[in-house]
Amino acid sequence: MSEHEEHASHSIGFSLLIGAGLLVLTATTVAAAFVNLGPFNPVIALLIATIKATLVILFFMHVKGASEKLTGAVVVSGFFFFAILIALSMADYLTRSWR
Amino acid sequence: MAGQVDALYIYLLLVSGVMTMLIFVAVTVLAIKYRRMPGRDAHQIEGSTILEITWSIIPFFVMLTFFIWGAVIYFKERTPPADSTEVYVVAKQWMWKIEHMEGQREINELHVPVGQNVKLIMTSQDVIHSFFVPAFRIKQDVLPGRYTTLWFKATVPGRYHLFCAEYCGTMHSGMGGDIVVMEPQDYAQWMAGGPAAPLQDTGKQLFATLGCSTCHRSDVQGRGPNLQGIYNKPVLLEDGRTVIADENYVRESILNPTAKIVSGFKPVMPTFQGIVSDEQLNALVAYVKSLAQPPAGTAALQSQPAAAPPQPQNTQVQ
Amino acid sequence: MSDNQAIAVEHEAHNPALLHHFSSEQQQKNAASLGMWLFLVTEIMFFGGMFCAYLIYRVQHFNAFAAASQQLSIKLGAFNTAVLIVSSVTVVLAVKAAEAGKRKLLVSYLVVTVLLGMTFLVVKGFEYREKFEKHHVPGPTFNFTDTFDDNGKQIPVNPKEAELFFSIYFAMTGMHALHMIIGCGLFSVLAVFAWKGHYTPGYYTPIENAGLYWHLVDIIWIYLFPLLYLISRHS
Amino acid sequence: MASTVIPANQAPASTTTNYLNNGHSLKSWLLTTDHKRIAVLYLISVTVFFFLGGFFAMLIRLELLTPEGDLMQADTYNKVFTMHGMIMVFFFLIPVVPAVLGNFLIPLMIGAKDLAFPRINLLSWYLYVIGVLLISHVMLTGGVDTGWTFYSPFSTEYTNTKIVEAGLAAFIAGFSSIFTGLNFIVTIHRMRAPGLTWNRLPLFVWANYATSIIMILGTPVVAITIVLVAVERLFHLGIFDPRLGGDPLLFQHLFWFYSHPAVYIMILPSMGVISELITCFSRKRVFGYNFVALSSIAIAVIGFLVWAHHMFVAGISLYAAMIFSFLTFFVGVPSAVKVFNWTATLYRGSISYATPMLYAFGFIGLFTIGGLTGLFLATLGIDVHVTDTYFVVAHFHYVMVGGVLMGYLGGMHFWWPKISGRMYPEGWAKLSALLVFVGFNLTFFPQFILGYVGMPRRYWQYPPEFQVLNVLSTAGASVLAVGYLLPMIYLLWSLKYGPIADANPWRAAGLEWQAASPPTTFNFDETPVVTWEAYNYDEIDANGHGGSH
Repeated sequence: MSEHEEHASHSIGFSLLIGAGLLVLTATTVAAAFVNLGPFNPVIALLIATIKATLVILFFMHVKGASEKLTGAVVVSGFFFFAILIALSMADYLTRSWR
Repeated sequence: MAGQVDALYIYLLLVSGVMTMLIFVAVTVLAIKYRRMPGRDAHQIEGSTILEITWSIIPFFVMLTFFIWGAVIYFKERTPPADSTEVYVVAKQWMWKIEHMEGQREINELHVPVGQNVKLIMTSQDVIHSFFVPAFRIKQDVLPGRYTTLWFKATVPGRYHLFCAEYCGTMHSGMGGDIVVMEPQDYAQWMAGGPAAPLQDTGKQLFATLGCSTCHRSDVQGRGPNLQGIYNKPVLLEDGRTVIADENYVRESILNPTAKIVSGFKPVMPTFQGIVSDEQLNALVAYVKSLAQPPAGTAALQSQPAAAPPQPQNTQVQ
Repeated sequence: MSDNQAIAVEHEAHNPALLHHFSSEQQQKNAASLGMWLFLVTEIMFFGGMFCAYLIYRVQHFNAFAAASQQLSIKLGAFNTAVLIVSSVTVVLAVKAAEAGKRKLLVSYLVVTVLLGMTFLVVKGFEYREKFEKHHVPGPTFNFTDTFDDNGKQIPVNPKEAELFFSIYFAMTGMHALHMIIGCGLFSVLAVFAWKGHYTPGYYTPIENAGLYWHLVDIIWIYLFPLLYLISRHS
Repeated sequence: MASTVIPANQAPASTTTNYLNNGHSLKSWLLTTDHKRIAVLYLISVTVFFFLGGFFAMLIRLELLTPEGDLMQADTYNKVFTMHGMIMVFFFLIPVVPAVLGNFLIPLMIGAKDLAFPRINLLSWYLYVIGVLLISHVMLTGGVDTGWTFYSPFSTEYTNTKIVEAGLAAFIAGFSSIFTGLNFIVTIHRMRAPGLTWNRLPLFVWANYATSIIMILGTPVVAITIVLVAVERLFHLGIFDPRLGGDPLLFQHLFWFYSHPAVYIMILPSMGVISELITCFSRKRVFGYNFVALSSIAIAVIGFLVWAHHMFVAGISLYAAMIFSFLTFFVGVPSAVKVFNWTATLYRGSISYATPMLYAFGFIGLFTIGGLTGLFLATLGIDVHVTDTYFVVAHFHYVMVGGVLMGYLGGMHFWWPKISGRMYPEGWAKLSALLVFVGFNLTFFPQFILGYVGMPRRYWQYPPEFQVLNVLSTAGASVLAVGYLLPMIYLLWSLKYGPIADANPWRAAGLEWQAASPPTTFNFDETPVVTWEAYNYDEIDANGHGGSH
């Protein structure tokens, strides 16, 4: 978020390109939902959502190219602890009673 | 079980007693020995990585023994032996309702014979309760909407406190009772005192009156799976998973039939949520479980006058 | 408070926006940015609790979730996703306009962003209204007996489980909509301030930080859309 | 060289402007953005709520004097222990050390003029006050009877008390806590004085940094959980409703995801205080600085992996219970490391028995017991028997009251000259430290036994065989009450009559002692430059004053 990073950041055209990419990915995820991929449907949906989120974080929120590693560390730690919440509660639910 | 818990407890007491004394003595001795005196300055020490590693790793391995021993006991506590007598427990604000397999019912009292493994299959009608018998060192929360289980073997006759240990509202502290442990002959006498039909018979009647038996047939595969002997066996589901048909699975299949559909069947069964009470559910579950032992089960069936033509054993369980 | 004023006056010469307890503009900007990112982490955890609940229930009640999910309108959901993505682009453009000191451009991008946000909310409102009409709002009036598969056969999911799905649906989208409303309010205020010329190429931290907030709200929707609308649509 | 060092022993004349006499109007306090004034506002408000919570504690102990429920109705008793828990947890223990001592000291310790966001700091206090007003409103209009844990479905479906309002109070207090944590992290990252590198930071700052991480990551989860409970009551969104197939255990997972780490929010800052006290009163560098500093972070991070040890009998899977039990023992390691390092710091020191040091000794003792009994609870086989009994009650009081309050009171005495510019009366202070220690052990040690013999917690009446231990506990509670009232009285007294304190009465290390007592509004006339390591007591004692010259 520091200044030189701002200047090094992307042109308006690049931002529009990312925006267009996000729209295409949205269309893709809708289309993919109607194709029977078995257990891979939710995987594809989440994968596309994660790609979109990553694009937004890296290029719209300027984490890529940020002079500071700290911003990245903060973002990663946020998702890391969220993952802990999910993983350890699933550790309970997925091993319950029906073995 | 109580003895094992106590042994572990004593072990923990000893270890932590030693630790506590170590710290207390060290602090006291150091505080006195190095008390401030004129002309004596502190001697700076930066620290010692070797010491740090030592006093990280040794306690950790000591704690590992706690973990392993504790986990072993816990595993035993949570795994009822196969030969257990089963008792259904329904908790509600603020009482414990007990149903024996023989059909005996009691409230806030549980009579058990000495030396017999007893498995409790518990559910709650309202909030979370907890079945706690301090003398047996056991405790298990009792939840609405599902079964939790607990088992014990009483070794000495007598009356023991039963407490509710999970806060459940106004009379939480009054939601207690007694576990009455009796000599087998006294127990048999007590058991003979009541009228009551066996629980699975009640379940069997329900099975017929609710129409379960039209689809869950015992002779052939009907629209629902044949329930003969399914209890505690793995069931292949439509989505490829395999589950064990335990009490919770049977219960869920009655209340939420579409949640786990047995491979090869259609999700056609309606829910019985709101139609059957917790007690009726217990009876149905007991009945389905009784089908697991064909000889006794079939014998009971044959002696039953058939009200509707083919009405034997089946419950839903998709 | 004399000290306070003295120091404030001393800094007045440099930049009116520099607060007294910071030693430089860079320090102040970095502090604000870090603060905002930490706040976004709290938002991740805030929604994280609901995502966790969603995931657990989806695993436990998959059939009912799939059936209930098919009652949502993919068209409206996808449209709203697109609206939010476009609004994120306009936020990026707003930040760039602020950086370049183009006041009018900045104001117009901010206004467009607010309008897009409101479009999202209006569409969401229509979706909610449909839920009310179809009695898909959890509570005593909830009704889910009229679900049919492609062959017109009734899908016998337990209505209670479907109600659970709609509980999660309303909790998540409602909380998201609340964040959208806050964001719209925030950007409206910023638009007024921008119009008054509060922001210069040397100082536009509020725009940047509000933008970060907006992007995060967008990201949350990016996940909500497939998770809520696109469960097992192919069958 | 640091040009701003104020030599120790040079008492500022009482006429100089400091943060306390810089403006006397109510407005100058209520609209202040000065971290020190906000700390004082917090000090006043948490003290009031501590004694209110303590009053409820006394009511509980009085009711439990006899086995019968005779002093009050069952419902009243349930509301009393709920209010005791809620007030003590959300409105005392969580804010007490960070918001009072942390707020006051962190900018001073890192050589900053204020926290990074002074207005957000004030907002935090106002949020706390709104929470306080809400919970007071709840108290006066009927109360809540769920226990501070709000377990569903009792809280969502069955009780008819003011859950939504009480939840809102906790929610708002939670945001106060989030903003405090956010402010601390940004301040510690961005506002350190030149030369004050991470490995020169006082351990109190490290501890508050670790605390802030938990505040930021954990609090939002409990916030959303409370919201979900509220919408379940208000709009029938049945997220936890078992009738819809919802899972009451999910509530417990989400609740403890925050509320277990919250225990470390409480204890970590007090641990930081103890590190400061032990070093100062033994005139020693802390033994193993890096290990003590990093153990705080380790506790904060590992603290997020262990929450379901509150749920071993709740109906979670056998395997999950084992995972959580195993992980729980990992928290034991950094906690033990801290205790060992403090003890080792005493070795070859020059130990004074000033009041703060007595509290530090008390802390080590009580925390050792509290921590070790925590291992009992982490051990699956034991936990099944003692969870939800008085054993648990005793354990967490040893950590939260024995630990947190000992640290807080020790720190309060240590920094009282800095905060107020006055010294407290040493004799009275020593007496009260002794009373607290004795009273505390008398109150809570019997509860361990009570728990093991089977008395469940939250019981309004109990079988008569438990009475003796309960009487002992109540007797201890009255000693403890005196021990807590005394400091309030003599500290207030010292505001007017205490001897005037100079800038550094303890000849302590740390930048806060280089500011005047009490500090001026902007702490330092010029930003200090740090050229020395933390706890350089050898240099201080050699030179006769703080700083490195």
